[in-house]
Amino acid sequence: MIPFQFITAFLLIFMGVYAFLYKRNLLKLILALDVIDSGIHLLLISFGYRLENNVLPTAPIYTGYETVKAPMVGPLPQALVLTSIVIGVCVLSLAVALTINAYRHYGSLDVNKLRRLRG
Amino acid sequence: MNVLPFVIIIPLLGVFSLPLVGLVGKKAREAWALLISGATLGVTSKLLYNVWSTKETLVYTLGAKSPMGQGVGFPVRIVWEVDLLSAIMAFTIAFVAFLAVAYSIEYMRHDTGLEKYYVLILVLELGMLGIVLTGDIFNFYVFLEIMSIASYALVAFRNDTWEGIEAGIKYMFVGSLASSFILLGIALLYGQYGTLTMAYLAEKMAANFTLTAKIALAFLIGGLLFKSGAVPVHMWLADAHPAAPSSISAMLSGLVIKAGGVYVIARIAFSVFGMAVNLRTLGWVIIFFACLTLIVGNAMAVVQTDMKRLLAFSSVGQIGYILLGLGIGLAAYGTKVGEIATAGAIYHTVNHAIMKALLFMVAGAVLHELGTKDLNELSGLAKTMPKTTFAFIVGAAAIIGLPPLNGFASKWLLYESSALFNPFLGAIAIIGTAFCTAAYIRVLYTFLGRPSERVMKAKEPGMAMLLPMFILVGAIILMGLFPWQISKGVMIPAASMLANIKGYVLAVMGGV
Amino acid sequence: MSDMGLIVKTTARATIPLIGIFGSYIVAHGHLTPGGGFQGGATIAGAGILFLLAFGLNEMRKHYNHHVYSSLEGLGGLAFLGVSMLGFSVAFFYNKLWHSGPFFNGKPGTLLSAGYLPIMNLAVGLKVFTGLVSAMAAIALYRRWRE
Amino acid sequence: MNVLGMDALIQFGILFGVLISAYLTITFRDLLSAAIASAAMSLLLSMEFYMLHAPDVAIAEAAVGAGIVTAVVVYGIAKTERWEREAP
Repeated sequence: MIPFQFITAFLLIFMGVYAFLYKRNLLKLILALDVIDSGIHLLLISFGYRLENNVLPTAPIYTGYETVKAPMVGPLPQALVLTSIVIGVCVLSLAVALTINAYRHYGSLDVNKLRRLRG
Repeated sequence: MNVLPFVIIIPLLGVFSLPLVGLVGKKAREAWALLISGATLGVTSKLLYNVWSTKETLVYTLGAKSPMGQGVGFPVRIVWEVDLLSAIMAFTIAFVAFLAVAYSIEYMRHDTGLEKYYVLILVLELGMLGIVLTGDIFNFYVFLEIMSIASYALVAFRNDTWEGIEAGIKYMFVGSLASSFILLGIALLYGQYGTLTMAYLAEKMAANFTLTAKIALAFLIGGLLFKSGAVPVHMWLADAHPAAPSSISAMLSGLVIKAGGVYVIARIAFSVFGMAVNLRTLGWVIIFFACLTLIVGNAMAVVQTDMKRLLAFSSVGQIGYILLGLGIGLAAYGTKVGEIATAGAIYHTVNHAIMKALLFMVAGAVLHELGTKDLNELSGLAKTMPKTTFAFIVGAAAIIGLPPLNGFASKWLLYESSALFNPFLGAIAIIGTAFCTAAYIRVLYTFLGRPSERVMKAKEPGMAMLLPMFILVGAIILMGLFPWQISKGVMIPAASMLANIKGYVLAVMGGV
Repeated sequence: MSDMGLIVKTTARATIPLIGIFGSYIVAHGHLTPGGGFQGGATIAGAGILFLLAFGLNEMRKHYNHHVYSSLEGLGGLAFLGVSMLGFSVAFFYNKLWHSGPFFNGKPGTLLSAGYLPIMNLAVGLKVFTGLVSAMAAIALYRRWRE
Repeated sequence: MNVLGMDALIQFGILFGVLISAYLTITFRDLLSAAIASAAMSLLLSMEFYMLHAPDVAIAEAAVGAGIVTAVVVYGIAKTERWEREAP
């Protein structure tokens, strides 16, 4: 059952990169970055969810403070994904702010219109 | 008292307290930013002295009962790991950042939104310091993003001009894609090996090097080449660096592409993948990109008419030299040539940070006084701004590599090692320098030419702008007086500590 | 974007306090149940954004002061840094309050436990809430571009 | 085994929904619809994170992905324009 998540994650990353390369609308590019990040998050979380001897692992926070009996999910990738989500929302807010500014200057959201600088 | 955590604590304190201090007044805010960056400089110089005098890798484990020293045991906690290369980088970062803050007090006086500006410049410094200190690969990603977000915002800081916005958007989208690639590489490494501490990762990787790790290495190197502005993907750099305010351009060109790009390539190639991957192949891959970068960057610099754009392309070219040294150091790992090349790369990193910061500050002074950076309108600047022109001459001579200045020593190390390694590479390096010389001679010719009317009305910038420039001039001349002492005493040990992969791993794992 | 209709306003009036209470619960119980400073702060900020969307920018201006919010954000950060410095005699980020603090050292699993973690959650929650609301207000304050 | 199969079935459904909404996110020409599809993707993804026993991440993804990100993007659309222009 684990392959589902991996396949989905790689498809999400692939779709995001495709949209990033072939779309020209700035807000669409921002959404494409969001899709790429979601794919990486799903990949990381599924790395932490290891199936051992056909027993489903549980999160330590569900079982309370007494000794954990079932195998634990990896807590490290969850911390990583949380951090990554925080970073993602920062980047996204900044990108939207810049996009609004660019629209004020160029009157368009088209990437190809942003060609006034040479190079 | 251990100084290592203060390198992060002091800028963090500055960042958090700046909104509160800003309520007092404008002057208090500037003084506080200057004080914080000065204190960081002091702490990093102490750190550099400590590491240099003991020649040992410092390890600091966050939140542990005994943070210092060896033997992390079960490596889950975040580790800060400082060897001589990290300490040198940290000192350079704090030095240039301090001067940039001092410079921007006068340079940015007429801008609005300065409370954000000083917060962002300290965040940028914090991110770079974190990158060079950390020994944990995800913590590195976090600091990289802190640095990147601050620099996106600073490039687009003047959001009433289309130039800044366009450059900021290009930089931001390219940089975010590169960051996603780096995160994907880190995720694959975690999925394969189940750890994120660099040293433990290196140990596990040496035992079992799989295809997944190779793919992860490709993603990491690709993303980092994006970030450092190597040639196939250098276009954002030539837009972003000229569009930023000049004090920020000095930091972006001098520090960001090195701390976030070249330093991390060196750290990952040597310390993480060093024991597993075939270093010769990896080295040749980096050499390939380096030669491309070197030729294209310097050649493009010749044809520019915009002064800051010329400097930005020159930065691309100089990154080529640094990558060349690094690549030879990897390809000739374990030999004397490799050590010299790595030392040359480290030395050139420091030198280029100082020189390019000086040159961008000069460009900023010209822009501040004359309102233009078009080279066609700047002829005869030497008549009305002699001190600024003198600073520019020193910086240009140093970046070309004239003997009495600091650029000569590092470039000589690079020429020597590349010629010994493969004469063809030496020839390419010389060709790059020829282009570089042409570009700077052209600017000098303009400055010393017949004065135009517009230039005659100019005057020297104020003392607060001249002083940081002359401190950098002094640093260039001082480092030029003792080139071989510095390279023997500091750079060669740094290179040998970087090449000593086992030592880096053992410092954390405690001889397991 | 101006304010919305009566139905949205009435619903928002009813739900904003509930969202705020839920977010505060997530922040306060961060060390016991899933969640923590960031999640709770983002949830409360969601309430703020709902306010902004439902009542419009003019109403928001009456309740939003940029200086207050950025100062509070700085205070949250300083509190985080200060708490992480408490155990500095041992190590940066060492949990000094655990086992030896005046409070927050109760039986594990109760609210007053886990040393410095509840304080950190509060600090992070404050910082995230103020930061996200400030960012949202900054974006909303842009004038619409016209030809 | 029964529990395992049930679990797998639910996850399969959720992931299928994630893929569909991601596809819609990148293909809709109406940016508002794309933003809503992205919110749906985040919501389904947070369910999937819950199924994978990552409750912290699930809460964060729901609060951020479905709440704040959507609001920010919708504000961006309100300040600019709603339709992605056709390729010339």
